[in-house]
Amino acid sequence: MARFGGDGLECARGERLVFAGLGFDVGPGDALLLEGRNGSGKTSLLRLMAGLARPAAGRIAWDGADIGDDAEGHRARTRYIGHLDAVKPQLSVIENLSFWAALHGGGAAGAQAGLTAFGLDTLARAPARYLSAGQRRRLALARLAAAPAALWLMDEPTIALDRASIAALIAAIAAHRATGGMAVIATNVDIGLDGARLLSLEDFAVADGP
Amino acid sequence: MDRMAEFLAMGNYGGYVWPTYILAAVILVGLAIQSRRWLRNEERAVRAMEAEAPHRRAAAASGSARGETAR
Amino acid sequence: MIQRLANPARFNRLAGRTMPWLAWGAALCIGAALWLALAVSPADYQQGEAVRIMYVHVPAAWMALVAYAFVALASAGGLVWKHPLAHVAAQAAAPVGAAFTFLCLVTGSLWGKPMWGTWWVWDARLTSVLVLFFLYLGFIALTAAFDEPQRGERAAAILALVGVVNVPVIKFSVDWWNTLHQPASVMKMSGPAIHPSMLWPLLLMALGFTLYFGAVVLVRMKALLLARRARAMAMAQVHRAAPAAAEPGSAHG
Amino acid sequence: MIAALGLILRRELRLALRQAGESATVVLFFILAALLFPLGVGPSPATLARIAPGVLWATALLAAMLSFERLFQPDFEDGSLEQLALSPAPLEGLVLAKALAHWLTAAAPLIVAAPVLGVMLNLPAEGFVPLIAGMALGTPAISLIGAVGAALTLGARRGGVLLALLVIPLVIPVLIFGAAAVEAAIGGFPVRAHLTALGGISLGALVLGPWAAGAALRQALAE
Repeated sequence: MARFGGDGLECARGERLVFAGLGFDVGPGDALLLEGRNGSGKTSLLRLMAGLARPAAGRIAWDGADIGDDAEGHRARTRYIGHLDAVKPQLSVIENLSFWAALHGGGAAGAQAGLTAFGLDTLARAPARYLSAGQRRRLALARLAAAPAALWLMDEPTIALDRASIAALIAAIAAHRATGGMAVIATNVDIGLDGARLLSLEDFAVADGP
Repeated sequence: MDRMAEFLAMGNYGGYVWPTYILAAVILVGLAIQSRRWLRNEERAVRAMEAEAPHRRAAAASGSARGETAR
Repeated sequence: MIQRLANPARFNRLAGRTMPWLAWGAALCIGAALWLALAVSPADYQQGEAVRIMYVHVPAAWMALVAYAFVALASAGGLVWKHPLAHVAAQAAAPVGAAFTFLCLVTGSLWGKPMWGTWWVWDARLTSVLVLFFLYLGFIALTAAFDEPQRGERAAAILALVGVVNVPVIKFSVDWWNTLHQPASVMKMSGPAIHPSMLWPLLLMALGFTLYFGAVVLVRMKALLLARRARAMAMAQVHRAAPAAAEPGSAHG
Repeated sequence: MIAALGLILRRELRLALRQAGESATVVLFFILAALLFPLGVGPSPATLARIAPGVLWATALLAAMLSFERLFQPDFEDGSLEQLALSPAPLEGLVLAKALAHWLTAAAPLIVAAPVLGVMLNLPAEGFVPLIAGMALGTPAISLIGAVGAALTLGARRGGVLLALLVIPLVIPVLIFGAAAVEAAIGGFPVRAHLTALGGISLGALVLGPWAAGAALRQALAE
């Protein structure tokens, strides 16, 4: 399995450098926790890792090759869970999930696996309009299990989740890591992942930005 | 004296020729003045902020130089 | 040379040196052109003294197009080659271009009234300049429509590229539309062949306007760069104040 | 990649069907706007026939503009857009799928409604075929340029009015050739030149639109 790493990363928000000289390295089965105060750039770093934005300087590489060179390949091996759940109220739970599963090449079985992984089986037919925030969050997380990928990028995944759902998430991450998958999670809440490494963005903050 | 009056009359098209040149002057001079005043305001603003954070000015200057060239 | 300008400090020095030349050059050229246009050049046998409007109208129309090409080129420089000063140049030039376009439209109307009795003539060229004016307004409005200036600049740059590709199509379709509905009476706006005594004021005014454009754009670029610096310092202070509030080293910010 | 575009298109159409109101409002606006002209200009058949081509095209254009804001804004706000950006389909393909979905849900209904309005505006018989042919050839350009406008104003304050300011100057050629085609047919002149011009503009938009809108989406997502 490959290594996912970055070095000399700089991220600018408007004119201000949010962080500089940031490096990270994730191997198969690893979990990396990003933590730091608000505005330290956790979300920005995750979006750089997903390839949604390009770093102001520095490089992110998968197996040594810059992710920008093979954008489509990087998209295929990455699942990104942002702050927003990407759930369409007009569609039912299963319609939402099977769209994303099919889009990433997973079949109907994938969608079903996603539902069971996050306890949404009973809600399959329900229109997403009636879901609570926690249920919507679980539907977003179900995309991870519905269409497997090597790299999971998650931004504050535990927001609005109840205790049982957090346990389901931890189990899913453990299973993912067991198969050699990687996970990078931005969070300020200690979610008790054993053997997870910590990256504090404050070490790379640019204190006296221009 | 009548040469001036005749010049101003512009073959009785004065009502159209003079507004043209007056408008051109107003727009060009006005824009130039607005631009200079804007520049002077920004200069004053930056100077005020630098005065407010003097001890960081050195770092800021180096930081901004590094930030600028690095991009 | 372009890359060397990348550093704002160097740009400021260079701009500072060239600006006086541009400003005085513009003043001299426009002054001479005015004297030629109003006092020396003859009246037109058909239009009489009204032809003197041309000495402002035509150079303004020319500048409207040149400025838009400048904005599009600068936008391409910013988007394609990521030159840090390119978007600043485009932002500085757009309002100046819009001002020249407005001047061209109003003087066109001032010329239309004595010649054809109406304040607005749906002449092909004048209509195209009107559409160009809306392209300018779109650029300026899009820049100002975002909270974050960088975001507005890049979005407006894309619009400028889309716009510059469409300008010939618009020009062609408006010309075509004009010939389609050509009322017989409308005389072509350009008037008779340009007599040398009329050509000189025209060229001098155009040169004066171009030098003026250069000077004002440099001033506005310096102002934009300083505004960006002031904004960055203000934001830095906001974020620098934050850690002082939370006790140092605490993980949960 | 093509499969991904097909999936996205099918989802867009399913969403549009679930909110059928959207296409209905576009057609309703088209009818209402066209209705204003006889009330304003007067019912005399001669004047109506004279202005019908221009009125039909101008109001159809404004009606199509209503639904541009809905192209990307909902997906941008609920997070679907960044997920779509991370799907196998490139952003340019996403723009094509969205523009095609807009064409099917907004432009196609307009083409169906146009002849009915033509009758109401006393459009001469020879004008109907070039009207429909012209709209069929010209509306793709409107959808694509609208997609560019929608992508550029994503996340902007007061997007709606700004979108109109950006798009209208760019679709003027479509209006000119579209209306001219109908008028030429009424006057007994050949319309091939006008229709090929419309087709050419749409092909141009097919190339320019996805590139420009894709770049604009990339910027919006890089926040």
